[in-house]
Amino acid sequence: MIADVIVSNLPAFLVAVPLLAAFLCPLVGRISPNIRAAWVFAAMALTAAIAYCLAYLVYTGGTVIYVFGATAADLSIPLDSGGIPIRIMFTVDPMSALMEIIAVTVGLGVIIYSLSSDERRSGLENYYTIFLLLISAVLGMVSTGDIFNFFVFLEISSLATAGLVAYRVEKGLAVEAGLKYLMVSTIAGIFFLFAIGILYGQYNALNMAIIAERIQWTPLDKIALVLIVASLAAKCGSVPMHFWTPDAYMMAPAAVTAMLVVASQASLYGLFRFVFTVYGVSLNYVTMGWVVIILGILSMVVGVTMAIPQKDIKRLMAYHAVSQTGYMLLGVGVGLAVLGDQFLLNSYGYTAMEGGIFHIMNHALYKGLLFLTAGAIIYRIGTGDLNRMGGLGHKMKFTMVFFIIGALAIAGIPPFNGFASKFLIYESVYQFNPILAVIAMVVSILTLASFVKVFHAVFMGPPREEHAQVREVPLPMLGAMAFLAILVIVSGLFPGIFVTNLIEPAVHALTDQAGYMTIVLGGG
Amino acid sequence: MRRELSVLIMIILAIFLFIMAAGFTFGSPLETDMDDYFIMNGQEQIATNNIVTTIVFDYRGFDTLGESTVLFTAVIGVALMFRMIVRGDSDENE
Amino acid sequence: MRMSKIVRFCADMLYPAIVIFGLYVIMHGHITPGGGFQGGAVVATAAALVIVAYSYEEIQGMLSKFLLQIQESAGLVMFAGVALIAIGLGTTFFYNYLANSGLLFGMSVPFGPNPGELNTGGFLPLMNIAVGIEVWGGLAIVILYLLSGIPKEGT
Amino acid sequence: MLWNLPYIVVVLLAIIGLATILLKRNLIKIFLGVSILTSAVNLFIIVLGYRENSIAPIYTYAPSLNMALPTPQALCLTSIVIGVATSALMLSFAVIIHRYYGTVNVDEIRELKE
Repeated sequence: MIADVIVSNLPAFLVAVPLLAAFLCPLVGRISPNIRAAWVFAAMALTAAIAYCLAYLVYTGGTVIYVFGATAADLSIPLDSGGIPIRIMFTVDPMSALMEIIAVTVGLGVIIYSLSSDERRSGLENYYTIFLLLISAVLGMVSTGDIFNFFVFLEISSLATAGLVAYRVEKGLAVEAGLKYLMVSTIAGIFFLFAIGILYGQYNALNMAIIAERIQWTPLDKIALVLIVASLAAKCGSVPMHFWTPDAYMMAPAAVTAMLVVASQASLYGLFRFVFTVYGVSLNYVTMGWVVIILGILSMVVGVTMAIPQKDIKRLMAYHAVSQTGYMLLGVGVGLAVLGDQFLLNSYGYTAMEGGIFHIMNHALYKGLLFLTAGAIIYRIGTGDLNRMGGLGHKMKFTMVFFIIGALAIAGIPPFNGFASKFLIYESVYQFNPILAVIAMVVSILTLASFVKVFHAVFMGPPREEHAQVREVPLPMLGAMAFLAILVIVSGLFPGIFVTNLIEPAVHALTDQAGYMTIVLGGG
Repeated sequence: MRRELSVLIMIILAIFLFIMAAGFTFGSPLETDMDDYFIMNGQEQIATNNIVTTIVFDYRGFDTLGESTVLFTAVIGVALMFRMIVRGDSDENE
Repeated sequence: MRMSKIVRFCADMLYPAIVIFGLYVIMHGHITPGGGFQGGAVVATAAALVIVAYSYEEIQGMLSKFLLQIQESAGLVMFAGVALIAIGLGTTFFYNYLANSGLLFGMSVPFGPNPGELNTGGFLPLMNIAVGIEVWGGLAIVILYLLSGIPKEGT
Repeated sequence: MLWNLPYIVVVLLAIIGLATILLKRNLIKIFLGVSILTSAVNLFIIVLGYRENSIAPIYTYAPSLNMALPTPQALCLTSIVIGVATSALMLSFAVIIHRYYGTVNVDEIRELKE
């Protein structure tokens, strides 16, 4: 009985548990550091368990909908409402479930790492509070089926991210980076709200499914789409608005940076969700697909060319994050460009999208791993400047191994997961347009070159005397890195299992606009 | 250069927004079915005379939880920002 | 930074009046325009008024950041908790289980124009109170922190 | 076009806010621009819900049932609170930045170069 209640209310608990833990964290965290650590870890583990259970339900039993405030959880349309959903609902389809799995997996590793790496800082109870708020905001963003609710969670994630980026206030640069991020995301949020207003004013609805049913591709819809794409692209760090990314990623604590990757991917998810589910085939998908492809290509090229001359390890990785975001946009953009053509979609469109979506998962894992290794290096030697590093391979052997795994994965070298997703992108994009595939490969080679340089600068060479005291980082940090590294290796060795079981249902859920509407609105 | 770019962005947005303004007519919403449902049924279902409150706290109550959370996030963020000034703390790390 | 005695006296006099008005707005949120956010903001204005009238050191005795933090968390936990009880009753998160139930705030309202009754609305008044407490605490903390950023006189 | 005056005001407010953000160099003025932009979007949402000769969506002794749409008002309430929270955080950033750099001019505090 109780189990039934819990199972049927899993989507509510998914957001309510981290939120309640966050509300109490400033008070619980004051009691003692150990209780604070236990509280935060327990909350995160419980959230992760809920997310895995929910994902299992979704992958085995199909999309789960949860209506807030109805008498029954799946009563999306009240009997007397004339066929319109009136309440907020969560629509957890395989794509949302995939993003939830990514978010909680990285979040779990990051919390373990952070409990060890940040234990000497001040203000920790508030730090973990914001951390839990960020996780619940990401989970809410990827689960919701209501555009205004999406906006609310987007704002929570903006404010939480800005607070975390500026966490090291003793450095003025951190506050500046946080302010830059806050300005970009606030203005993006305001224009997103304009777009919501336009959609609401025309269709008098806020639910994604009902808007998808009513949408007519009027000039106003076009403006709304432009505003949505621009604001969410700014939030996910794609090229024309990428300038906040290096600052924010560089100045945030390493554990936060790994979480920021996930938070920006939640915005990317929002972009895909709006384009595919709300607009779907009603939009001019060829033009829109090319817009997304060009954004992706620009992000790839600009990101990697800016990354090569960087002197700071985290700043360099941040530019690579911009570049890798381009791969996701490229893969999904190719799928979008052939959305209305079932033959092309079957021959390479689905493959391209699988590559793009698989890359989201892989990027979260290996980028999180790389940022954690960078954090471990900075934790021990106290600087992120590549010129002041060298010879650390003798002292930090495990960190070096994890760095190699992450670097080879991001460069797309075969046994690791980066190769699996990039290969899907190459082979499908080549059929669409060979030039794009060539650009993607060149960017991948440049990425490899850049990471070889970093590896040489950090770990190779003779040991420096100022690093004589450097030791390996504490065990929990190594454990967190090992956790992500094992996932990177496993998803690289057996990509078929992941693609068949996780990615394919997600891609088909994303492209199946009619199915989404049927689930929410019923048979009609 | 920066100034010209700013003016260009503003002009593009102004055109967008004017198209937006021309698309709506003040005083006559295009569709009203969801809101009519609230007006006709909100009073009986939630037993309250204030329809806006029924929407804020009941039909869209989850939004309000998020909205309170936004305020909470901002407060915690402000507390994080000012922790050095208020307590004079300093971090040993880095 | 300390205002003259007249200002401090007036602030003292106005403080309870503003708080009571804010509480009124919170309590009548479900029948009049207003509600938890508006009422909480009004009450926080009272805190701002005393902060302006007195100096930061004196204020710290009257308004403790820790107590305000507890207040804010309590408001939010109450808000989420009231909504979570609905799950225990076999319905969904945010289901209004008190409306039309005959219990606290459970009077039903006939359709059509009527003057309104305080004992209605299901859990809406509880929610309003919770949000009012939260906004009161939250805004007061923000004001206190921003004030602490002002450099002390003479330094 | 005059009957669409509220929408024109929305556009003007949005452009004023954007111009303030893009052209001013003082952080506090930039925050004012953000606030103006927020007001523009709030006004836009609230204006969407007006029906001619309608009353506020609260049942009183007013005999009319022609009420303004309530959802935009609820959304606007949420958006206002979010705006307050954002400006609180932004102002606290400004206070900290002023303590570190002694100025709130954007040109003088820009240390993070590309």
